[in-house]
Amino acid sequence: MDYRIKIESFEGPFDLLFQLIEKNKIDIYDIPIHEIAKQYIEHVLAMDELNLDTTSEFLVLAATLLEIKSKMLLPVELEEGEQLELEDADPRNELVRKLLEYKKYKIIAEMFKEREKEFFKIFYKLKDEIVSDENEECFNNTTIQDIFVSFQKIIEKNNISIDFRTNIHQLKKEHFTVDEKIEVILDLLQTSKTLKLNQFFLLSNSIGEIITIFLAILELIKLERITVYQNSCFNEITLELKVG
Amino acid sequence: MNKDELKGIIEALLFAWSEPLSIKELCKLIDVDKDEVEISINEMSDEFSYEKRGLQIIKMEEYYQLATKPKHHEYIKSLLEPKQKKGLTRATLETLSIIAYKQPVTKVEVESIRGVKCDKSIHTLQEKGLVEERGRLEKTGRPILYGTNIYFLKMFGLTSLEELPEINELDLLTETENEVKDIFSR
Amino acid sequence: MNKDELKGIIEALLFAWSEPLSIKELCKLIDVDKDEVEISINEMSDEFSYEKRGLQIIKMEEYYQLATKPKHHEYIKSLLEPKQKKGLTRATLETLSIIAYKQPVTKVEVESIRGVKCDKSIHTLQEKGLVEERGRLEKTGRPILYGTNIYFLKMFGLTSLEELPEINELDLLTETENEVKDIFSR
Repeated sequence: MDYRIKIESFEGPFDLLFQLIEKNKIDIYDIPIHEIAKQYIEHVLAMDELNLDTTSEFLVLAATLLEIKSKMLLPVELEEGEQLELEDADPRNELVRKLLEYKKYKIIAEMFKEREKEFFKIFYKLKDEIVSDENEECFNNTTIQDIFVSFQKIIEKNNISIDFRTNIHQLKKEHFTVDEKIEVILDLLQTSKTLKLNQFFLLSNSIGEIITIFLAILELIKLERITVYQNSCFNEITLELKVG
Repeated sequence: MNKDELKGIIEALLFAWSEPLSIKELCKLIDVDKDEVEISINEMSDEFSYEKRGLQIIKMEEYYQLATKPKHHEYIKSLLEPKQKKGLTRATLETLSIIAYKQPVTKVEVESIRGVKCDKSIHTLQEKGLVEERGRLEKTGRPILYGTNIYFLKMFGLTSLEELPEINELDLLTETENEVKDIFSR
Repeated sequence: MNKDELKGIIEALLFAWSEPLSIKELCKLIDVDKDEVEISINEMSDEFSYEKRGLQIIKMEEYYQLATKPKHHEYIKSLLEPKQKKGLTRATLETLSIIAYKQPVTKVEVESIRGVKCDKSIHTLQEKGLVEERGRLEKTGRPILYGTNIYFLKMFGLTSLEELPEINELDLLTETENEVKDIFSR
């Protein structure tokens, strides 16, 4: 069985990396790449085992971390008089820049979440339907096609799904009675001697009808008008008129 | 709660509901006496007319509703969409098509689909005898269910509702939606 | 037309339209200057809050809309059906934040900041009507540019994009997240 365990959710690779940095209380300017890369990759592997979608984006960042790690292991050889370019100075710089930019929007997103809650408290009203008085409605030129096109446009505009069976269900009054069904069953058995139980049910249109038929059969058994038998387990059930 | 606060709450409730709201309901919602609500609404009505406000409170027996004043009708009328030459207005056509396809359906549902209040167009359709009430929904407010009737079929030359042109959901997906679907099916 | 009359007409129009109405449209409908309308609306806003009215005028750039006040939320909430106002997910909010601050911006740019594909969240934002296309960038592939619109301002209670809190990058560097949050409350 494919079961899933809910783990912390990450909005993306930066989010995961960020949470690791925060969990480890790391100075973002001095990330111990070796340790963080190890933890990050462990997480990504765990996601894989849990059958979560390990998207390529997570793997890209894993590769980046490993690249930074290897760069940091290599000694930087400087020719005499050569100045270090900022980017070369620390292979982590680019990553830090990206992380900080991401963090900025993460914080903004949280602020938006708060504001969203606050401004959900404001209510608006529906637009009034403004109809001109002298606008005598006239159906002369309206066809069923107009109605069809109009509805189709509304659906397209509002992006709603067309569930015709909406949330309203009409209950139809069932017109079956046990007495009626007893008559029907007896009639049928008069003509064909034996009948399979399934045949009755196949003829019915609703659960209500099936139940009524079943009650009628029980009633007939009780009244000893019919016998019911089954040749073997799970075999079909046969109804037969009782003689005498 | 002081009186100004009470008036503010009443105004907010009438605005948000935008249908007739009973005084009983108002008392229950705000948790104050009927007398207090009644006095406040009367005062508000006076203030609304004295201060030349754009709104008025309409009283219908025990029900109240916020509405615009008749004298502003000329301005409001210009907000309405361009008139169509002969035939149904778009408003009425839209309402009729929603009722035809989604029946039985409540006014609120039609309004939530159109995004506009639909009292007038439903009234027109009832008046023209194309739409009729079909019982009520067993939930708060027991809203009326609307459906089309045989005159509707007759007018549009249908023998039954099954003859309404079928709407194919797949055709309705826009390009972007299909693109998004592609992403997920990858 | 005196000022009170003008205010009355503005109120009636905003009430009937119920959706954001532009100042341009208002001027055209009433046939008065932009300045006059603007002054009246500002005065109305003040009066609405001073008189503890139940309504307020929401301003979104050049658009105005009538709405209730947050403080009456508790009363209205119980009146309106518990329509689930679902908030945006964190992923969608992240995408929205980037678009809001960096607009007009391409999908690729948003994705490079978030580090993940953003097709789905951009689609959601477009569907909710908060984000819209703003032409294309004149470079290879002519990527679509995205920006926010007035419904974005409305949803987060901003009157214009200038009201977006400024983020000082330096503040982000050293402070803990809670301290950074204080920036916004200033």
